[in-house]
Amino acid sequence: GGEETAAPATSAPATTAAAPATSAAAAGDGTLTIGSILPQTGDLAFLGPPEFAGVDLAVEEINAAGGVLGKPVTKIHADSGDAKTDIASQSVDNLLQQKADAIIGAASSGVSLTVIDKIVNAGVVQFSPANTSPEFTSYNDKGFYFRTAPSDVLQGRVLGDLMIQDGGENIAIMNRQDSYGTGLAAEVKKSVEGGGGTIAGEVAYDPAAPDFSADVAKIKEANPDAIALISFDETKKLIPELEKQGLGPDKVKIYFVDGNLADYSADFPEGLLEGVKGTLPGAASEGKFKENLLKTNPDLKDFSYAPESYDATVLIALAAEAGKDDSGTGISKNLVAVSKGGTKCTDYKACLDLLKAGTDIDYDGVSGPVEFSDAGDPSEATIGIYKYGKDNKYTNETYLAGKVDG
Amino acid sequence: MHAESLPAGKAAALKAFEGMAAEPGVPKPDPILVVDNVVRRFGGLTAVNVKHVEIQRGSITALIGPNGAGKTTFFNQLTGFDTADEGQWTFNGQAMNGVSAYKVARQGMVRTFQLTKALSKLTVIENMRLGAQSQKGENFFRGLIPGLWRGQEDEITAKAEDLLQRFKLDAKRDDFAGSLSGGQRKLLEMARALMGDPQLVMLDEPMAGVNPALTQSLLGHVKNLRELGMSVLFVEHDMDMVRDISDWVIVMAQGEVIAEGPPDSVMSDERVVDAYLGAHHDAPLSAEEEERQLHEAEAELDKESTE
Amino acid sequence: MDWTLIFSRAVEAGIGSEAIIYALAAIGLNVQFGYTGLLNFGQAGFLAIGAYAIAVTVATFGLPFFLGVGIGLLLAAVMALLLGIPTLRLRADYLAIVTIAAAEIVRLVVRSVALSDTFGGTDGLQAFSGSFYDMNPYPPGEYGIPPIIGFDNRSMWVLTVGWVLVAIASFILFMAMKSPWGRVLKAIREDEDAVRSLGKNVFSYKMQALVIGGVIGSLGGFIFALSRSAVQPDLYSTDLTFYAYTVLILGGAARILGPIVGSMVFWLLLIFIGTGLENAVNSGAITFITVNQVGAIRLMLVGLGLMLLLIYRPQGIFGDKREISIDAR
Amino acid sequence: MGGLIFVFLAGASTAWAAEGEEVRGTLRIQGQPVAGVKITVATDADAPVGEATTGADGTWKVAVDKAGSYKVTLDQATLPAGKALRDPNRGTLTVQVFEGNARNVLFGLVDANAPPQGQQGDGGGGSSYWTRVAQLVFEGLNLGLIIALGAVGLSLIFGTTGLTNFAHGELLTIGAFLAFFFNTVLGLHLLIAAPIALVIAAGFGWGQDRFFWGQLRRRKTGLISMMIISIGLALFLRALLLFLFGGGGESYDQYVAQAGIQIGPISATPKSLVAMGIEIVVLIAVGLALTYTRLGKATRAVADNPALASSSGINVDRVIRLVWASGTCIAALAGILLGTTQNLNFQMGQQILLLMFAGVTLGGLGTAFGALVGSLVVGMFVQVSTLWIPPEMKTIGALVVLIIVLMVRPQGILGRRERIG
Amino acid sequence: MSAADPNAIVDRSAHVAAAGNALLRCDELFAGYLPGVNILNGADLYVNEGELIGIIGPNGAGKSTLLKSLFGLVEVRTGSITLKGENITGLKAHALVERGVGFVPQTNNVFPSLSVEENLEMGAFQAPKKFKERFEFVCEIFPALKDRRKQRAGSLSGGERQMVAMGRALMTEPSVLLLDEPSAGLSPKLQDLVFIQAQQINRAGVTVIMVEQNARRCLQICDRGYVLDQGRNAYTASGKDLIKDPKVIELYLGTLARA
Ligand SMILES: Nc1ncnc2c1ncn2[C@@H]1O[C@H](COP(=O)(O)OP(=O)(O)OP(=O)(O)O)[C@@H](O)[C@H]1O
Ligand SMILES: Nc1ncnc2c1ncn2[C@@H]1O[C@H](COP(=O)(O)OP(=O)(O)OP(=O)(O)O)[C@@H](O)[C@H]1O
Ligand SMILES: [Mg+2]
Ligand SMILES: [Mg+2]
Repeated sequence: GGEETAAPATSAPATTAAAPATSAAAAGDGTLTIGSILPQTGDLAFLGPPEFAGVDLAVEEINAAGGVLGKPVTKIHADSGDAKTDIASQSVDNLLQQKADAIIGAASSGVSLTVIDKIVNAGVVQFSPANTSPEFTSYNDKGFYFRTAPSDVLQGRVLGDLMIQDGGENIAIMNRQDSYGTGLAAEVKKSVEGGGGTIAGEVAYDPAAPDFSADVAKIKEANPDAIALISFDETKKLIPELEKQGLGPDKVKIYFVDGNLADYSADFPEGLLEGVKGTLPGAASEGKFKENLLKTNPDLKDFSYAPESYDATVLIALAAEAGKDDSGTGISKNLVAVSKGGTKCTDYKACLDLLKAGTDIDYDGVSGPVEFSDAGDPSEATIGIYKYGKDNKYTNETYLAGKVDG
Repeated sequence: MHAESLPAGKAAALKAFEGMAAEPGVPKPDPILVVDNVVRRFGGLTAVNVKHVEIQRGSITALIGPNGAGKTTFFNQLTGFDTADEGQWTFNGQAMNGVSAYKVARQGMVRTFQLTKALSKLTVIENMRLGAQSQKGENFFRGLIPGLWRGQEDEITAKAEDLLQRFKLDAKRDDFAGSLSGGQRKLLEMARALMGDPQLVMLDEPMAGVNPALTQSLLGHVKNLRELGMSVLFVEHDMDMVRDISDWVIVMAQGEVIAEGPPDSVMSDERVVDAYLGAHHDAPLSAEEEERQLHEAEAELDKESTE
Repeated sequence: MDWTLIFSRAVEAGIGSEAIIYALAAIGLNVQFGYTGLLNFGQAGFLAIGAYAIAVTVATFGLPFFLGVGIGLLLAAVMALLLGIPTLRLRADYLAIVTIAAAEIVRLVVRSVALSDTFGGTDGLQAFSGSFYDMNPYPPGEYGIPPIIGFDNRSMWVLTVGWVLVAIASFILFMAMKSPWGRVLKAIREDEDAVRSLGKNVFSYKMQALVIGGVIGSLGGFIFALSRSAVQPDLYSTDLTFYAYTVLILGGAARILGPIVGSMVFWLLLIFIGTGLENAVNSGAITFITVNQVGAIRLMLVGLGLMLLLIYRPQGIFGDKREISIDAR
Repeated sequence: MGGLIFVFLAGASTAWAAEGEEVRGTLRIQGQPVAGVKITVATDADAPVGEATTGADGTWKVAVDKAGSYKVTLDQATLPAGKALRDPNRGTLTVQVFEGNARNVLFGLVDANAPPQGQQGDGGGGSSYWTRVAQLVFEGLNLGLIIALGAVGLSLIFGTTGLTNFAHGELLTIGAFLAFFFNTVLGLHLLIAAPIALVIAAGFGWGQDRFFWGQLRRRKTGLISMMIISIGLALFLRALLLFLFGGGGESYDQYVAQAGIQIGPISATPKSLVAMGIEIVVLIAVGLALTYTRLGKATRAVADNPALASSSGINVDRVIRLVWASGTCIAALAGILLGTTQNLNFQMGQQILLLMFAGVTLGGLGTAFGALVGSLVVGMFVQVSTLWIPPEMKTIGALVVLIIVLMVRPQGILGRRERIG
Repeated sequence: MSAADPNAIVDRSAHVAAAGNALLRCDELFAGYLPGVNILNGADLYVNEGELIGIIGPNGAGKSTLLKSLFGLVEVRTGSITLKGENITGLKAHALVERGVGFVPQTNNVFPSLSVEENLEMGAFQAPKKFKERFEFVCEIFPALKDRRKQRAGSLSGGERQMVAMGRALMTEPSVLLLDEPSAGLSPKLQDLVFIQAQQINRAGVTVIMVEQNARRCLQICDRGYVLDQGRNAYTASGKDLIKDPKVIELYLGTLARA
């Protein structure tokens, strides 16, 4: 994040509201209760399964390692719906009622913004694995909002530079018309233009549109030599449309981002995506972590935000353990500390042992090094660069770890 | 019937029409409605094409004509429910073309519909109350303070109940209008139109489907309107009724006014008989006479079909 | 399974801000649809206008809160006028589609990238409810009847203001619908031409209904925005209108208490089903579905519940069965 | 803005592996490297940092000693003859370099001899604009036909039963997923799966009326209540599809991502041409059947007045059931075609429901031909309006047209005014 | 209309006895629209083959309701209807059309969005082959329809609609014809025609049940007449007798036509 989004003049939404209900938050009830509001329904329903799996896996491992403060962690899953329904607000009420100490979610920045006040005013930690909007950096969250989500700034900059490096002169950006899409698109644009490239066309499309031919036609008119496709699941509609209008991956360089970097082997004919590149924040989620996730939910196809969800859960547990306090206030006070500055550890068990021995720890997770800025944003992240093969699956080319100074 | 036994209104009306030429477009001494060159076309069909017509104030005027002659369409033009292609007309000396329907009604020209429009989910009495003009409580803000309109409402209700009684609908007072029978709806609609104390009442086939015994008692009521100084213009196919109550008859065919005059002279007009009345035109009938005519007509038809 | 939780959540939702928001939206619809027969399917647009008026006035332009309220009411009335001029001549079912279209236009405009400096794009706006909560007379703490009902002081303030608004709106409508004014509206619902023939300015009455309903809807928008301390464009999509209709029909159209009770019952049931199911899965009482399917199943149950309610009580809770049977085809 | 530092991670081997801060790039023109061009780098304060000359492969790099903002200048005099900067004003770029990180810089070159705006066409070259217009008109037709196909069923059902069916979008989705089930899960070819799906959809439509809507009519449920019930049903069906098939997008096994073929200025996929053909045939067939066959007239009669239709000897229930069956079948066809040209998703039907309603309304409620005309207008405006408004707002175009047309013709394009009196 | 003198209600047993096995008979019908409110309160009716029956009565007496219940358009609560000995209570209207019954409703009796010709075609729905021939026949009776065969019925004048409605019922060549106020809204000339037609059709062997407010005319031509009041038969007798009954005249017929 950064200071580019200055806090609004009247930044305090609830300056006078009581600080977190002190009675509830005083010391916690001894059991760490982690709630989640992640999409089970709605536009982002496809993101739900990996995120839930990430949380589940983490809780499983935490409890296997002896839980938090000697007690197993309780998890409560709830639906966030999408921004069209007001389900999230309901779910939050539910979770608060069930004395959740921390809530993981939501996936969509828009949804998070509708519930953030409710959560932080209740003295509960909100921890999103997927919010990327810069809004949260400066949001008056009373110190209760955190995220492991990759920053738009980082990914956008890497992607823009990558496109320049590959010789993209006339670059077009197609992005979802939502906070994720527009935010990331802005960063990519900044990066491309800063490196001497030209943005030939920019199209923000409505993800709910019945078809994207007009959007692609507009891109086509701009005659780009590279296209950054900032989208989610609509990619499955966009790629065929691009192909149809003669802008397929064989003719134009196409770049994916974290929202659509997925395994398309079942969706597209062989070779279609060959050569497409993409960026994905987070360290390798391949290997063991993926295997473990699949054990938790064998149906998983995509793994987007699973590492972030996993890390969020582990961090919350560690923070509670570090402060010997499972209340929201306790967790919020210790989250920054366990994320940086200390002995590095990469799994809960190891970290727990260090904590028990009184050592200051620095948790490095599966999504990256995870170091929180004071605003609760990750100040360090790993961005991977991937490339699709003939089989429409992506493989890693390289990883880069970047640091954002508060 | 003797002249001196006539009620004042009827006498006045008869006097007004006395000696008037029975020809289309004839000027009246005190017209309430004057119509000039009203034309309405539907595609290729000219449904209404009225050159000049005047309606005498304080009289009961019948508008007759074959089915599809354009009577209802003519009503629609005059009352602002449809826009005429050409023409102008004045009501009480005021130009009325292009005036919207509700203003026409406020001016005192109230119509009923041939195909009834009962307000189904309002009770009969509410239907009636609705008919009253310039109600204080029909303004949103004044409506919020019952004190402002209670008094008027009571008057309206009393008047409505009185009318309902006369129209034999008092038993249905608190039923939904939607549950009335076809004839009852006609009655309700007519009674409702009278709630507004109109100057000119325009009735489109008011008695079609109404039980004859009731028709008869209603005729008295219509006649009474004339005594109260209202003018009545009505469309009707029931010649007995036309003969009984109308002071003047206007005949339309194919959109044009083809004849005008007192009932008896119009009904003996050859063209009217041809176009409209058919065999059934001599009046009044005795039961035997009626039967005889029926047989005649039948025989004629038999003959035609055997030819 | 935690039955206390389930009941408590259901009861809270039944009297909570959701119930207020939908009650206000449905009261507006009741004026328009229930009494006047205007099939306004764009109520979400009016709520959006109310919500965004406060948010934009305060968050974007830094102007006082009450000015936002005033602007909201004014804009809702203006929107009703604008919408009414072209549409009130239309048949009811045409009106429905046009109003959906208008509400969608409002939503698409406030969420557009081009205007995101003003409206905040898809993220919407936050940080505008400070002055509202500054007026909160409740000191911090928990209020309610433990263990079933418990609200914090912020919620209490929203609820107080909200229910007072509901009560005021309902009382005004109660008086208005008893008056001859209300009679004209009901008559228009049945047959406009007949009403016109009786000398009533039908257009003006319909417009009044549209404006009043819209303004009441915008009150719902205020509560929506303030209770969440955020506005978000997609919350004001057609689904909101649909649910508001459901609430109205559930309670009984053309009944003063219909929308209020409808809204309370709707939310009570919705949350009861939702929380119950969620709790059952989370607590392991139900094992054959996974968390990922809970949302879907809950929506299925909501849909099913909605259908069953209307099938077995088509006139709603307060409706009159006789009225329903008059116009059945 | 915080500084961004990239740290080299193990395993990386590409050009990304930067040991220190540097500015670098590759000079190319139409993919061919350009050698021998001088590039200088200076600090923000114009203190020279270093310079480089592009190599045979076009690459150059200049190391800088710390993160910060640098001015990178291409010496235009050293460019080979006939080559020039595309934008001569951009001979000097200010770039941000971050700690431990290389920054790629690009200078766009053109053939100076080539006509200006030649190959790029980014100056709004006329021909590419008109290509786009043509493409959009084609897409408008394409979308309009799909909407029309969905709308015809909607209009038929509305026409005969008076039901505003908000669950109609889900009928499209169900059709698409039925075909998906046979195609992807059971492995039948789409050309076999689709007809099976259509038959099942027709049966589903029939059953829906037989066991659901018909029962409601019998109970004399009001039309508004039925409309709300349809909202409930839509919710239910959508959630059911989410439950069964998940939230992600799916596609059929065949005809995925076909490459476009060029027809004049228009690029189209063969499958969408075939789909449009099917749509046109079905629409015309439905229209003719409604106008000229006895059963078609009977549906209109039932629409007008069910009691009278019954009195004329028409089995009203059977006609309505038939309408449901065929309406659902047509909707399913629309769904399948939408699925082949777009993608399958549990919300796909809902996403075009508003457009279908707009089409039906625009054309004139209850007239099947009106639905066709209205839908084409809607489809056309959705696509063509993107010439003037951002695509994200493209539905606004269609909706505004809807409002404007209804202002002029309150009964819709093909609707007819009712007689008063 | 005030309640008919209960004593005037015909002796049921005599009526039932007379009914015998009439072509169409209904016994003690109770029917209505709203739950709990009966419009028909035990109406009886029988028609012998080839008879022309007239039903008169005040507005709201239930005449239309009676016809509609006979025709399966209103739910019969108790009582039975038999046609040619077959119990047809509760049968749907279209099933009755199959059995040769035709019906002209009082209101909403055309399909507004269909053309005149299509309206008539719907009348011949179950016998499409006969359409041409019957169409000619109907056009002969109502020549006005022939000119307007392509016009939408919704835009027809009231009388023209009535013609279409009559014409539609005549398309089926029914063996029993139920007419609900067929002459309403027609010009005197056409009214004559309707009554003559009704009589002619009847002479051709069709059983006709006619509800009329043009009561005098109706009773003149019918074999037997029923006076319905408040959902029950108040009087029944031959048409000629009814027309002369002073009580019937006072309560139902009025004296206008012979002022
Ligand atoms: N909206 C319309 N479109 C087309 N033709 C119409 C329309 N309205 C009326 N007509 C035609 O205009 C002519 C006049 O109709 P109108 O209803 O005025 O007749 P009328 O004199 O009232 O007849 P009736 O006595 O049968 O009620 C009729 O032939 C009718 O078919
Ligand atoms: N659709 C309906 N819903 C409720 N009640 C009805 C309905 N139709 C008729 N009624 C009631 O049934 C009673 C009888 O109506 P019906 O139409 O049978 O009378 P009718 O004898 O035909 O009168 P008319 O001569 O006026 O046509 C009426 O008083 C009316 O209250
Ligand atoms: Mg760390
Ligand atoms: Mg009747």
